[in-house]
Order: sequence, then C-alpha cells, then structure tokens
Amino acid sequence: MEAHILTIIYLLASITFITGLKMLSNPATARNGNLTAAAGMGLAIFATIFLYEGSDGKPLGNYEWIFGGLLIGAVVGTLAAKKVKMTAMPEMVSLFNGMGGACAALISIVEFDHLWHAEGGDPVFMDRMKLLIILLGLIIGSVSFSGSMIAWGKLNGKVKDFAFKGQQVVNNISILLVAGLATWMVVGLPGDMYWYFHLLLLLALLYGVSFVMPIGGADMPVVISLLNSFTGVAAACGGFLYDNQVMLTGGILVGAAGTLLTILMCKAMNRSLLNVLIGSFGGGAKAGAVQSTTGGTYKEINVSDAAMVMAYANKVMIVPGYGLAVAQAQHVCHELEKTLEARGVEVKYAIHPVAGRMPGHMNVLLAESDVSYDKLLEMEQANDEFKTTDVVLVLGANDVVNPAAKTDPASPIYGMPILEVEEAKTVIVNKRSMKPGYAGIENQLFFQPRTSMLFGDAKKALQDLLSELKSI
Amino acid sequence: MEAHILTIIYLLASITFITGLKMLSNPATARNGNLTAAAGMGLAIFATIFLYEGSDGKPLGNYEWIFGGLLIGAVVGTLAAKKVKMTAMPEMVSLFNGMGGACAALISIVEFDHLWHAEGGDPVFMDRMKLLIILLGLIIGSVSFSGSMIAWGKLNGKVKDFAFKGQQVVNNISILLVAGLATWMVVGLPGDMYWYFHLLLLLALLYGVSFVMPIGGADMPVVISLLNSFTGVAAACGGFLYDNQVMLTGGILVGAAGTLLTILMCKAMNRSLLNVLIGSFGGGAKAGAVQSTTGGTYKEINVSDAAMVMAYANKVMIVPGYGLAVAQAQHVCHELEKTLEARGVEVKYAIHPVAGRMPGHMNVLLAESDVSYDKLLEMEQANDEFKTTDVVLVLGANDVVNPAAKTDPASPIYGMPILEVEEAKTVIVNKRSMKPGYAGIENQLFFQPRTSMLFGDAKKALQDLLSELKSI
Amino acid sequence: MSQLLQWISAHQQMVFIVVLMIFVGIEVIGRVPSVLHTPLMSGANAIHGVVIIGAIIVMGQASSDNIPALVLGFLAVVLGTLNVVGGFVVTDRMLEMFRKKK
Amino acid sequence: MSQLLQWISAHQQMVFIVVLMIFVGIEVIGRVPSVLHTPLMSGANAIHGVVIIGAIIVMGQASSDNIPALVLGFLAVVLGTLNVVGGFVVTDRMLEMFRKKK
Ligand SMILES: NC(=O)c1ccc[n+]([C@@H]2O[C@H](COP(=O)([O-])OP(=O)(O)OC[C@H]3O[C@@H](n4cnc5c(N)ncnc54)[C@H](OP(=O)(O)O)[C@@H]3O)[C@@H](O)[C@H]2O)c1
Ligand SMILES: NC(=O)c1ccc[n+]([C@@H]2O[C@H](COP(=O)([O-])OP(=O)(O)OC[C@H]3O[C@@H](n4cnc5c(N)ncnc54)[C@H](OP(=O)(O)O)[C@@H]3O)[C@@H](O)[C@H]2O)c1
Repeated sequence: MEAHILTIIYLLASITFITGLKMLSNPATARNGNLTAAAGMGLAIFATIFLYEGSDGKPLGNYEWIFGGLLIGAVVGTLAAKKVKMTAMPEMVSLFNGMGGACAALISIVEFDHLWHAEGGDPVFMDRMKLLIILLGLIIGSVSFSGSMIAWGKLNGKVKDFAFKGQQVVNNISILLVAGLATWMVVGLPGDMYWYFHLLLLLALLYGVSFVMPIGGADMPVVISLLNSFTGVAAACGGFLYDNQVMLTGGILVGAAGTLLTILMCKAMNRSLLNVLIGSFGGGAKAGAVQSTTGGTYKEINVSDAAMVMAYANKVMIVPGYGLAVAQAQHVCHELEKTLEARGVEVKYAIHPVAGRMPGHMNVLLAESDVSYDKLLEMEQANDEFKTTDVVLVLGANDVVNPAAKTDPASPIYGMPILEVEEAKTVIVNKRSMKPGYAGIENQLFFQPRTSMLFGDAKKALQDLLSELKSI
Repeated sequence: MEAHILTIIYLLASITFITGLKMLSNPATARNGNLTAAAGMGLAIFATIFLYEGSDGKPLGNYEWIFGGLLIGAVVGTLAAKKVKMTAMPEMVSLFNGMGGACAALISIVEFDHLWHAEGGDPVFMDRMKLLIILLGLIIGSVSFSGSMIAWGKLNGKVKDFAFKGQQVVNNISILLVAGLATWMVVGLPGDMYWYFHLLLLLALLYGVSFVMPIGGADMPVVISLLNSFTGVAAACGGFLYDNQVMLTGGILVGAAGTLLTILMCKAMNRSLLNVLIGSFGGGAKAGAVQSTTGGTYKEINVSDAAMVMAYANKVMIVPGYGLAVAQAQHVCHELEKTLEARGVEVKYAIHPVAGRMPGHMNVLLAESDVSYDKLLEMEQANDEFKTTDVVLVLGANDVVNPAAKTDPASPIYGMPILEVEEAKTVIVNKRSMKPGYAGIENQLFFQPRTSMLFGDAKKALQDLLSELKSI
Repeated sequence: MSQLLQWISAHQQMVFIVVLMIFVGIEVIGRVPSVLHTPLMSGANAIHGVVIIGAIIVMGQASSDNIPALVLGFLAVVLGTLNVVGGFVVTDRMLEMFRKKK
Repeated sequence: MSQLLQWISAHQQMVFIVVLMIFVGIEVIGRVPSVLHTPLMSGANAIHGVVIIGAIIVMGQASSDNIPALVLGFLAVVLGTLNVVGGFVVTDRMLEMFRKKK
C-alpha cells in the first residue's frame, strides 16, 4: 500500500516539476512556478523518507542521520540564499549546482562500494549495466562538482582565468582518457577495479577543473547553465539505479531543458556554444588587447554641459550596461531619474537582453534600486522610441550599442540585435576610457557627430551630474 | 532478440510520431513531418508483423489474412485519398477517423470474447482492469466511429441537421447510461455480462449519432477534430491492453494534441468548445432567422460600373469567403486576377484564418486554382495594406469583414479579429442577398457609404465582371 | 479503489508515459498557425491509425478455427489500414496544395 | 552490444520515459524571454536537487556499522539539501526582484 502511494506521489512531483518549469519560463507565472516545483519536491522528499521500501520490503532507517542532514542543509542553504547579494546570485547558483553534482557522485561511490562487496571483491559477475550507470553518475557528478567550484571562484574573483597553449588538446585528451577508462572497466571488469574506480573519480574531478579554467569569467553564466544540465543527467543516473521515476524525470527534465537554455543563452549573445567553450574570446583579460585600431576623433562633454542638455530635454533614455553594475551606480542612477522627472523630463530605461554579464542582469540591478517596472523598455520597444528621444545616456554599456553588429559582417558581434541609440538627437556616453567592452572591439558610435563622451567612473559621473542638476 | 529489436523500433516510431507532429505544425516542414510519421508507422507495422511475440513466445500467424487486409486497406485508402476533391477533404478525414474508431472497437470486441472464454463464461474471476480497458476502448471507439459517420454525412450533405427540444438532456442521459452500465459491469462482474457487453456497444454507437446530430454542419471541422482525439484515446487503450508502447504513445499523443487543436480551432472562431457542442448557433439553417433587424440603406452597383472601378484602380484586394467556395468560383476569380494584372492593376488576396468552413479553406481553394502563394496575405499583413488599397472586392465573405466584431460587445463574434476592409477607398461586396452569414448577424459594413453591393452568385458575377473587363 | 491504486503502481511506468505524452502532445502543437489546422488534424488522424498494430496482433493470434475472431480481426486490419494509409495520403495531398507555388 | 539491447528491452518503459522527458524539457522551455534566463537556470538547478532522494535512500539503507557509508551518505544528504533548499530560495529571491513593482 505504501509503495502504491509513493508511486502516485512521485508522479505528482514529476508533474509539478514540468509545470513548474513551464511556469518559470513566463514572467507572469514564474514565481508561482518555482513554488510549485518546490512543493512537489518537498512532497517527494518526505514521501520517500516515510514510504520508501527497499527491494527486500524493508523501510528506511537511520532517521536521525537523515533528518540531521536535512536540517543542516536546509538551514545553511536558506541562510546562504537569503544573505547573498543580488549581484552575487549567479555564483550562488553555481555553488548549489556543485553541491548537487557532489551529491550524485557520492551516491555513486557508496553504490559502487555495495556492488563491490556484494560480489565479494571479485567483479567477474558484476551487473555491467548497473556498473555503467554508477560510473556515469560518478563522472558527470564529479565534473559538475569541480567545474561548478571553479566557475564559482571565477565569478567572485577568487580564481583567475588561466589558459596555456594547447590547453584544448590537453582537455580533449583527458576526456578521452576518462571515457576510455570507464569503458574498459565496464567491458573488461578488471579484478583491481576498486582502484581504477578511484582513479576515475580523480580524473573526472581534474577534468572539471581543466574544462572550466580557460573559459573567460564573463562566460560563466553559460558554463553554469551547461554544468546545471550535467547535474540533471547525473541525477537521472540515480533514477536508473534505484528504478526511481521521480529522479529519472526530474533529472532528465533539467538535463534537456538546461541544454536548450544553454544554447538559448549563447544565441542571445550571437555566439555558438562551441565558441564559448573553446573560449575564443570572452576573457576579460583580452579586452585591452584589441583596442583603438581605427582611431578617429571623438567629442568630449563636461558634466555641467551634460546636465544642461538633459535638464532641458523632453525625453531622456538611459542605456545601462556592465559598467553600471561594476560601479554599483544603480541607486545614483535612480536618483538622477527622479530628479529629472521632477523637472518634467520623461525618463525611461532601454534594456538590452544581454547587457551586463548575466541574462536579466540590468532588470535585477535596477529593480534593486526601486526603479519602477514600467520604465524599463525591452529592446524592440526602445528601438521604436529612440527616434523621438532627445538625449540617450549610455552608462557603462558598449557592445550592446555598437552599430558594427548591424554593419560590419567581419565583427564578432555581427548579427546581434542592438539598441539603435544613434537615432536619437544626442547621445552621451559615460565610461572610463576609450577601451572596448566585453567583445574587445572598437565602437564607431563613439566617433559619430551626435555622440559626446563623458569620461569617468559611472557612479562618480552620476553623482556629479546630480549635483549639477540640482544647482541649475 | 526479435523482441529487443521490436522495442527499439517502437521507440523510433514513437519519436517519428512526435517529431512528425511537431514538423506538421510549421508550414515550412509540414510535408516532411507527415512523411516522417508515415515512415515510422510503416516501420512499426512491418516490425510488428515479423517480430512480435505473444506472451507465450509464439510469433504471429495468419499472414495471408494480415497481408490481405493490409493490401485491401492500402489500395482502397490510397485511391480514395487521391480521388477526393480538394473541398471534400474534411469529410474524407472524418471517414478515415471513423475507420480508426471502428478498428479500436473491433479489437475490444475480440479481446472481450477471449477474456470471456478464458473464464469459461463465468466472469467472477475476470481481471477488472483489463475489462475496464476493453470497455473503454469499445465505448470510445464506437462513439468515434458512429459520430464520424454522421459528421461525414453532414459535410457531404447526405445528413441534415436535426435537433429537437431537450435533445441536450437526452444526450446527457445517454452518456450517463453508457458510463453507468460500464461501471456496473466492471464493479459487479454480472454473470450475463456477455449480453450487457453488446448492449453497451449498441448504446455507444447510438450516443455517437445523437451527439453529433444536433451540431451545425458548419461546425463539423471542430467535431471531427474532437472525434479524432477520441480515436487517439481508443488506440491508447489498445496500448494498455497489449502493453504496447507505440500504440500507447501514438494514441495519447493524438489524444492530447487533438484536444488542444480542437480548442485552438474554437478559439480562432472566438467561441468556446462547449458553445460549439451545445450548438447554440452555427446551424446553416438558422442563418435566415436573425436577418435584417436594423435595416438602413445600402448602395447597389452594377457589373459594368464595378468593372470600371477595378480596371482603373492601382491596387485591388480580393477578400474570399465561404460564398466563393460554395459557388466554386475560384477559377474564375483567378482569371479575373490575371486580367486585372495584365492591365497593370496590382491584385492581392486577403485571407482571414477562419474564412470559409474549415481552417485553411481559402488557401487550399485558391491554391487549387493556381493562385500564386505570395499573392495571399495573412490577416495582419492585409490589415496593414487596406489603407493603401483602392478597391476591396469581397467575394462571398461576411462575418470575417463584420466591424461588429470590433465595435459591438453584444455581438456573438465580438473580439474575433477581422479584416478591416472599411479602411480602403472603395468596397464592393458580392453576395446573393442581404442575408447574414454563418454567425447569423447583420453586417454594418454593407450600409457604409464607401460600400456598394454587387448582388448575384459569385461565379456568375465574376464571369460577368470578366467579360465587362475584356470589353473595356 | 485499492485495486486501482495497485494497478497504477504495477503499471507506474506506463502511467508516467501517458502523463508525459500528454505534455508532449500539448506542447508540440502549441504554436500552430491556423492555416495548418486542417492538415494537422488530418496528420494526427493518420497517426492514431497506429491502432492497426492492435488489429494485426488480434489477427495474428486468432486460432484458425475461430471464424468470428478471424473475420472481425480481418475487418479491423482493413479498417485500420484505411485509417493509416488514407490518412497519410490525404494529408500529403493537402500539404502539397499549400506548397505548390512557393 | 546484445547485453545493451537486452537491457533496453527490459527497461523499455524507462527508456521511453527518458526520451519523452527530453521532448518535454525542450518544448517546455522553448519560448522563454531572455530576462528570465537566470531565474530559469536557477529554478532548474533546484529541480535537479531531486538527487537528494537518492541520497536519502543511500543513507536510510546504510547498515549502522558501515561507518564510511554512513558518513558519505550523510554528506550526500547535506549537499543535496543545500542544492534543493538553497536553489529554490535563491530563485524565489530573484523572481521577487523582478516583480517588486508590478
Ligand atoms: N548578459 C549576459 O548574459 C552576458 C553573459 C556573458 C557575456 N555577455 C556579453 O557582455 C556584453 C554586455 O555588453 P555591455 O554593453 O553591457 O557591456 P560591455 O560591452 O562589456 O561594455 C562595458 C563598458 O563599461 C565600461 N565600464 C567598466 N567599468 C566602468 C565603470 N566603473 N564606470 C563606467 N564605465 C565602466 C567599460 O569601458 P571602460 O573600461 O572604458 O570604462 C566597457 O566598455 C555583451 O558583449 C554580451 O554578449 C553578456
Ligand atoms: N474556417 C473555419 O474553420 C470555420 C469553421 C466553422 C465555422 N466558421 C465560421 O464561418 C464564418 C466564415 O466567414 P465567411 O465570411 O467566410 O463566411 P460567412 O460569414 O458564412 O458568409 C458567407 C456569405 O457568402 C454568401 N454566399 C453564399 N453563397 C454564395 C454564392 N453562391 N455566391 C455569392 N455569395 C454567396 C452568403 O450570403 P448570401 O446568402 O446573401 O449570398 C453569406 O453571407 C465565420 O463566422 C467562422 O467563424 C469557420
């Protein structure tokens, strides 16, 4: 009877996962979607604890350990998730993802041990398929774990980008090594498999490190999404191992959806996944290298002139970018907006989907400083409105306003839809120098007659603008 | 070994069904999608014949019967499908759907017989779940069969709409009767079940008839789509019966997709499924009843004036509707188009998604008469172009150009997007009288100053226009 | 009731397949333009012709002295084939119309 | 190879579930606007925390004298819970940000 109810609960949980994920992909229902999936998960967890019966019909034991672990994990997890700063969220996700990967790997380790001892240390009669699944769970889980840790380190600046010539070759060799060793273990069932198993674990962990290491820090969201889908597959291995439908469906769901999401993320940046993984560009380190090839002349504007232009405009459009996030200037920016609005100037924000370093970065950032939701225009809307805009203020954005994306087929960002700010009457660009942005390429916008540069750190510049405005 | 291969072939077939259906929902890939699914089906059929093993491990026999049946079905099916006229296709689909339903019901009949004889005519020890599945397959298959036959008869005019007061009540009672009888058989396992089984068959067949009978002929596409998803579910019952994955997946796939498609079809007409099924309007018979309430004055135009206006226009837009299909005037229409184009007039067609009596009706109709694909504008495009159009020629369309859909919240078609022909300089409407169309409501368009009526059968009117044009 | 629970549990994977399939069916069709409604209906109609496989099994397992089973099974095979073959061919013809002049 | 075939056949329903789930996963996400990429990633991350169920089973079945299994199992439960709870909470926080002012 218990087993029947458990089955049905698992079915329900799987359905909540699917509908939850579906709701998550729509702004209006996203939050409820997350809660739906969470409710299903909670149900599945407690049902497992109380209703699960092993193949021998015995219920689970060790309740004190189980609840102890759940409690510790829940408290630490909640605190960490609540405390983390908005901008540090992607690294938090990476950390949690790594935990999931490690969990899958640990399960494989224990189950391998069982299998090993069940055969009395002689693997000749081992169930090959079971072994294969255990090894898959081990490899994928470990890669996901160590890779996520590196990604986490990169995002919070603890780990620096590191690549050497031929790194790609070394990576390819190591993954072949891992795959080869695993295949050989399954096919050959060698007597000293116990040791090979731990060698495999080590190799997989190392591969995770060397896989993520050379990829530029700014590409980490894509990498995390990929590792996320890895962990999903690792969880699904557990599903096969225990003939457990909910692990299977949940894992595969995330594996499939995560892979598609990774591809969608790359698409939004107009790059291919391969391009991201091989890391052909994207390292922040490279940004300085390609700068200032064409030169040309640009106009500077000083703070008081800039303040004047904006104060007497009808409509100002703010284009935030990565620089705004780095300078943590979102609050001052909101101040500026309010001051301008108080003077009767219409102020809006034009949000490019890949501005910043993670999808939705700008929305989250501006929401944090209480900017009203209906002031944020999506790219298409914004592009319709630039024609009727007097002043565009570009704050630490670069690639997302680079006209080369439309005009220069040789450019690495060619084809990416951009914010067409050059249609406005005046464009004021704030950044610290003439250095290029993420993609490492020159921006012709800066040299156009309607554009003026306002150099300086975004926060500082906005504060100066603000005090000028108040004195007008 | 055979069984393993069969499993994998079934998996492949299921995948082709899913991808095929997915491709079918995109114009660019639709045709290949159909072929993909067909290939998977062929594979599954032949694999079953040669590789299937019963639970006793025996392969199938009676090859001569099987191949005989396949041959007859294939030849007749191909001929029928190839011979049928374009406009008679929906009724063909209905016929084929009925065949599928009948097939499912027959399977249930035979399997019930087996079950009955296996128990030696005493049902006390019958497997209840198996019985339930057999009964479900029987009921759903039979309803789908008899319902489809009636739908087929209605579409080709052999069966007239028929409804009496309280029909809805009778219908509800009969379905309750069917459900009750089936439940009682499963729960009570009565000794004389053999007879009840055939009573159930009869009741289900009758219910199919009385279910479709009162629904207006013009709503048949929706009904066919619904019965289509019924047959899918009946096929899935077979999947449960034989533990056969491909029947299960194929059947459920069609069941789910068909239900959604039914709803989408209703939505495109801005009606609810319930509204269609209860048949609150839609009977062609009713059309005459509500006519001419407001009256108002309308302008008539004679053929030679109409020809003149069009001959000297820069741009003419043709709006085809149900009347064009009834009059079979598509070929003359194409003639007119070519003649106008030869005079340097730009001619295009504005296609409303629910013009006519089946989705895509106008596209199919015009394609039949060789109108070039890029002359057909979808609703949104067309609405953008009406402003720059000199003459709109409405040919047997009514509801799809009725401004009440935008302006009158009390109107039954309120909210349906329409072709905004009133934006053009001149509108010429061809129909036979001032009678309303499908929805049975007055059309204010006819009374507007820019509109002139050109009365007469569409084919006749177009022929007259054509000869006038040639004599100018 | 408990029999039902037990049956679900015994056939849990089939039940999962059904539920997932429902999601797939709904999602796969979500974005179909209304011009394609009729061909899509027709294509789906052909797909549920997979019931032919059940007919083949019935036919193939009927013992050769059981005339009613043979006859009914034969009829089922013919009807099922009509559904499948006719369905795919008619769908193909419809779609051919759409693409003729592209 | 034939062992693989046999395994697939024995687990055919699981294999079906996997294949269907892949379709579901892909279809369900198909239309996500790019603003939601990060929360969606985070939500998916929490869902694969379902691996915790495996950890619970491992832990619950470990015999009480098998210290390594107990320790590893306990660690797995803690890490899995971190994944699940942290994942859902952080996703909720992100989404809260988005909807604050609506
Ligand atoms: N959103 C995502 O999911 C995501 C993920 C990965 C990669 N990307 C990529 O990131 C790029 C985003 O474009 P974007 O226009 O937002 O950024 P960007 O092209 O990287 O440009 C940022 C600019 O901000 C300036 N800046 C840096 N610190 C500043 C400070 N403290 N004050 C003022 N300005 C400062 C920099 O110029 P100075 O050094 O001269 O100040 C730099 O040119 C795209 O290429 C996108 O493909 C996005
Ligand atoms: N497409 C679908 O899938 C579908 C399915 C079911 C229902 N519907 C419904 O059908 C309607 C379609 O709109 P519609 O504008 O195409 O058609 P309609 O509103 O039904 O109007 C057709 C008009 O054609 C005229 N007509 C009939 N025979 C004619 C002939 N031989 N020559 C010239 N005119 C003739 C009729 O007027 P006279 O009698 O005065 O000639 C009638 O007013 C919508 O209400 C839609 O919801 C569509």
